[in-house]
Amino acid sequence: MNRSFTIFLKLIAVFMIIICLTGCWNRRELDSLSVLVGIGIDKTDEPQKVNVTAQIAIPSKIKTSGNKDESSSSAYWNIQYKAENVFTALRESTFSASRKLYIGQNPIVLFGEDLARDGVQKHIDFFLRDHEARLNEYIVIAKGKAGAILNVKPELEKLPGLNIEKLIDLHYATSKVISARLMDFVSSLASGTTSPVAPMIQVDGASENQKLSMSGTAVFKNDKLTGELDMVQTRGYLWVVDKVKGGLINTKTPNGVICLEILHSKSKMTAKKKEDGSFVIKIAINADINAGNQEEAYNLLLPENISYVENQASDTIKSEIKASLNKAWELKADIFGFGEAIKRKDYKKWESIKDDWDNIFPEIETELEVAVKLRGTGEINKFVQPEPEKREKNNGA
Amino acid sequence: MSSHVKKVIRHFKIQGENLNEDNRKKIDNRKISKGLQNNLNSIRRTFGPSKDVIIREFSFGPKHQTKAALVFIEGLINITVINDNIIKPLMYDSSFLFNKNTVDPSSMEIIKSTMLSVSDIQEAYDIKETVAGCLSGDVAFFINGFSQAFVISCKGFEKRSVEDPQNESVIRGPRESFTENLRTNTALLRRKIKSPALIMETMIIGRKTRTNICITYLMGVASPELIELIKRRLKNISADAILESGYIEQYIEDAPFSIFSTVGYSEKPDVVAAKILEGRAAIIVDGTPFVLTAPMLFIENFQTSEDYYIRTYFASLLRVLRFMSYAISILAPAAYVALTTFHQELIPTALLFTMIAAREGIPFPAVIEAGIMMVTFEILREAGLRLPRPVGQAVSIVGALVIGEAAVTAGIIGAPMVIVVAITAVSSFVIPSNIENATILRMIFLILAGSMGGFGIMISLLGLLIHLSSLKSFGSPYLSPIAPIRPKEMKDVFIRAPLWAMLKRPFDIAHNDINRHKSITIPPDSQENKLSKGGEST
Amino acid sequence: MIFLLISVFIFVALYDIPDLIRKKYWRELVVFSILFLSIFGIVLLQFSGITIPSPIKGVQYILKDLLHLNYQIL
Amino acid sequence: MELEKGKISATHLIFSIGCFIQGSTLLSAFVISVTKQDTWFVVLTGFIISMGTIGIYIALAKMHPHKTIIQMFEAIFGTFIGKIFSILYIFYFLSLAGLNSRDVGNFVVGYIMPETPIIALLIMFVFICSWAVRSGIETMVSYSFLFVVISYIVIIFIFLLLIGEMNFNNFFPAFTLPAIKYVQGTHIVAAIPFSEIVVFLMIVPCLDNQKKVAESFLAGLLIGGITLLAVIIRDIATLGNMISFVTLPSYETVKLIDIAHIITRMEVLYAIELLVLQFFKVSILYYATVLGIAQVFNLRSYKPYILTVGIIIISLSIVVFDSPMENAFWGSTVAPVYSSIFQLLFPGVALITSLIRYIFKGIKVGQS
Repeated sequence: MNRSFTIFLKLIAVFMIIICLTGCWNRRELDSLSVLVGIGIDKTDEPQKVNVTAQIAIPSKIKTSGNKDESSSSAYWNIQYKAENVFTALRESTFSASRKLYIGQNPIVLFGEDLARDGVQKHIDFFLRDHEARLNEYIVIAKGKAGAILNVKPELEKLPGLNIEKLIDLHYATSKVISARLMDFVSSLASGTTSPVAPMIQVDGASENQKLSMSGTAVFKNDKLTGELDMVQTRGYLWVVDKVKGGLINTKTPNGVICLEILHSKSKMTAKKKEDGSFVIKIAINADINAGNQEEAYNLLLPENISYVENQASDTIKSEIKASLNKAWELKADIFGFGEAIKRKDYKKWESIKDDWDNIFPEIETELEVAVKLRGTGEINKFVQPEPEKREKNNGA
Repeated sequence: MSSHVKKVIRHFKIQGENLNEDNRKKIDNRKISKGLQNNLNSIRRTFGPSKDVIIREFSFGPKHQTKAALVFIEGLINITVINDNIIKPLMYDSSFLFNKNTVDPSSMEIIKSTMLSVSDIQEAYDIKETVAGCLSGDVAFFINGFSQAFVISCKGFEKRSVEDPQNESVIRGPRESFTENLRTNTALLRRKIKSPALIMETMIIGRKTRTNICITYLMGVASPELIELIKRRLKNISADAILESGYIEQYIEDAPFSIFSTVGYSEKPDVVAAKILEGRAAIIVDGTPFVLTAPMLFIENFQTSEDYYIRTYFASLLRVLRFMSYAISILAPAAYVALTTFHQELIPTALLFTMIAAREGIPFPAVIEAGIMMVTFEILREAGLRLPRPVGQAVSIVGALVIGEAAVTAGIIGAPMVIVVAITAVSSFVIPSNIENATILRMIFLILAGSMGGFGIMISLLGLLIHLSSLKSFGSPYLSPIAPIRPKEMKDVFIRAPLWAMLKRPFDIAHNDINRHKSITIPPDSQENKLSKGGEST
Repeated sequence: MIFLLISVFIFVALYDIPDLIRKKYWRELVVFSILFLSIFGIVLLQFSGITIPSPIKGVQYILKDLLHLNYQIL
Repeated sequence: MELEKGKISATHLIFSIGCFIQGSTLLSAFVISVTKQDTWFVVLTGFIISMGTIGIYIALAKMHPHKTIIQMFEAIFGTFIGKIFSILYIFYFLSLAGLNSRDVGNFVVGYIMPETPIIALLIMFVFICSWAVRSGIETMVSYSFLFVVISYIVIIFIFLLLIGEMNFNNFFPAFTLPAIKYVQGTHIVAAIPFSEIVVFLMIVPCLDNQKKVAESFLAGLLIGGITLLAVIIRDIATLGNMISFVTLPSYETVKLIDIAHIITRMEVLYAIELLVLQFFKVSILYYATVLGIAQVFNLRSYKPYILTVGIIIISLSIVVFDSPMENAFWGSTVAPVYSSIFQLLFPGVALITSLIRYIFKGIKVGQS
């Protein structure tokens, strides 16, 4: 029993363990995967069944190397399956798909409008539970059928699913589209008072040159779709929840319309308690803007003109917010999280009014404070035209 | 059971050797007799039929009546010295030496002090000593009528001159390297460290090869226990042959079954000098340009001499780069296999599509694919190294074409795998001293990654960590400044701090004289500021 | 599977016992044998399909159902 | 008759204790499911409470220098009663080792490789731990610093990446739960990560400078406490009200990292950290079990028992719970009580007994 024997035993142990473990459980080669790049869920005629459209990427067709035959065929395959729930549908689609569906890279989950009206929570649960699915998938509500949305072939991208993801990623450009991750959506659901929201998407155009476009925001009451905000109301909503990251404001001035670009904004929503015990929601917004386009000469070098433009812009913002508030009141859906604000402010009071919140919310008072600052005029500081004195001369001549 | 059998076998072996050596010992232990022919016969019998042993008999003294003989081995000695400084003075100028027919013991002393114009002469009293002297390049000088002989040192065999280092090339730094000659090597070290505290102790190891070995260390800096330990281990070597320092390394290292070497080596005198100055001991072996240094820490693989010659920022960057490339060289294929076969959710979507497209239609699973590529690469590397240089080039070109182009186009190997293996290969060359262990580790990691994915990789990394931190090299923990942690020595691990900031030697090696600097040196610029300020005030 | 299990136990015995015998650690050998054989028995039962009660559940029963020292989950 | 000849420095003890506590921080769901967004407060109170229990350990270690907790009990209560306590402690360490290995198994099976049999994972994990234990305490603690540094780097890195996701409104409304929940939460925090360092009373005799016991324990507790607090604050701020729904809050938090779709999928960091820290924790508990067995039976070596105890740990962690749900129930309701018996009750009784002996008999028990 010398040292080398011990070493020998150790080696045997290691090999034994390795041999035992070459069961290779869970091993999937890359070419045995079918990567999902979008899931659409629709209502069917049968009450207990959903129609799931799974979009599978075909990687070998994504990289087209100038081959004309390949570029004509699409780089994805939409497989549809009807089943009791999403999980069953995805599993049972292996009846017709030769590779197991892989959800780990899925960027979006689309719900059809009809299905959303009936409630989405029972379909979302799978995405939270599955170990491969991620909490930052986007939730999108389709106007019409979700399956139809996934069938629209985009021009710039190869895969419709990734196309929709990029459309949502661009929400900061206008701030008229929202982005709702699974996480945000579920977090709202869990709060009990805040209504979840999700972007809506629709198909424009006739069958030949169809394109997708984002259109407003779907508002949920609990997990059921109740109404929608249009683009303007959407931005009003985003102002309140401090998610405006960019976008344009067109403002009227005495000399034509001026288009202002939002550089950045910061908003703060707090609940204040009045003497009589009711609450006021105070929304304070600070926005920095920049002149982006001017139609006629309006001198932005003059202080009074600057403050005029700023006031105009803040009025526009206020009107946008009011539009969204009115819509939310009308739907009785607290999309802004006013309830949460009150809860943070006075938990005991909140406990007493919690059950009656649906009735209190439409009556709630709000205070708007919008401070807009014009931060620049771009690369030129005046409307390009002859200098005033020259113009007078020219006029005189 | 097996140990018993071994013991018996060992017993027989030893007896057999004793029998063999008994005859020889009879001759060896013989004292030098007064009769010259007796001595020469003993010598002849010892060397047997070897033709390179030259016995030159001549006579000198008054009337040339004193018989004498020189015994040496051709090729090991400097023939001019023998001709001009031994034979010539004796034959021409020795007539006054001896009184007629008297053999006076004092005349031996006279010959030594007045006739032989060579520097190193020793007296020998038995045959064994003279034989040993002859074998190491000395000349044995027997005189009829004296029971002693001279062993005159006039070594003069062919040796290589000091050349550029072959393996450790540098951009900046000394270009000399050790040679096969022990004395040249010790001289190279002496020229670097001109201190009497640099001790060079010699030993002869190897019953047959009788290789000269020199233990070099800095007295007062190297810990006495370390030197004691090294000497003890060297004395325990009972091997018959020491042909290269690698032999010594395997006999004295702490962990012979580890894939990591716990004895360092270098062929550059400046590297060895730096290690001696940090409190290590160097073992110079005659016949090889590779000098061993001990103890060796894992971190030494990542430190090169050049790090200390160039500026600190770039040196630190290189350090980090070396750690990264070591990590890549052991982990890249395993990580690739684990990612593509177990954890696809960790690959970004666009990259995943590219990888799937590349793998489409590949017949092997990713592990096998990686294994094939790695084995092919190792074969190519070995072939390129061993073949004569021009053919080696051809081999690598053919290999690159076969692997890089043909295999991918034929759809046997995926292109990403080629990239991964290529990166692995290139990064394994960054640290040549780690190639051995990196190759083995890569294989182990690949197998575990193939069966258990990331969990397997983590388990094997933990195993690696345990193994590394349980290793010791001559009493110093192998992973020293990292585990056990020595916060002050982190200046020379992931970064290389300026030399004036590295005040201390590594604690685990030089704990009895830890200070590198005599006093705390301030950075040069602040010293100058002080000077200039002083100048202004006066 | 049983074969694998037995070979694992044989390996453990081969690995640890010779050292004890060589050093003449007889008391250690007795403790080792008791420990080794009992766990061998338990694992063998476990592998042949008999449910081994969890000791932690036993503790849970004592603390929760007998002594009522637990917190309530809500 | 020294069982363990290794000597460890105070620095290593500090970082080992810190690393040991960090091992539990990633599995914080037990307490989060109870106190939700107020968990940060519970961590602070738990920290303060456990300073008290650690005071007991320090006092015991000071009164009985160069003794492990098992030798202490034999010195205090005599051989027979001492051995009963010792066997209970061995069971405690063993059960903790089993539970923690099971946590690793549950994580890997539940989140990374669901089709893998848990026994395969446990065999590998415990094999690695047994390797560590065999290499001796000196080696085991030597990489603690590395682990602490790695986990701090990972935590800071993740914190920076998640700053955009954090919303500090998630901490409000604060203190709305019934008071019993805070008591329960404090108890869980004090019992499950913090006071588990009672196991280090098995290692303290190896400390080269026995005067530094108190500093080492408190500094280690601080390292672990800061980590736990940082992780809890990060998770609450990021996940908000979702935190009480998810099974592993830290894991889901890390999964949310997404910076421009480029820096994303960082959960691998969490998995690495969990494995490394749990490896350290289990190997310390494993070592304590093996050393305890050797000391109870007055054996001259603990090394022969390592593999056998390893098999016990594997077998225990397979039978211990049928599912993670049972584990979670145990963790948030019974485990704090169970742990407190060994963390507070027994050491407290031991301390009082030895104090009484010290006062009345005027002899120091430690000197026997």
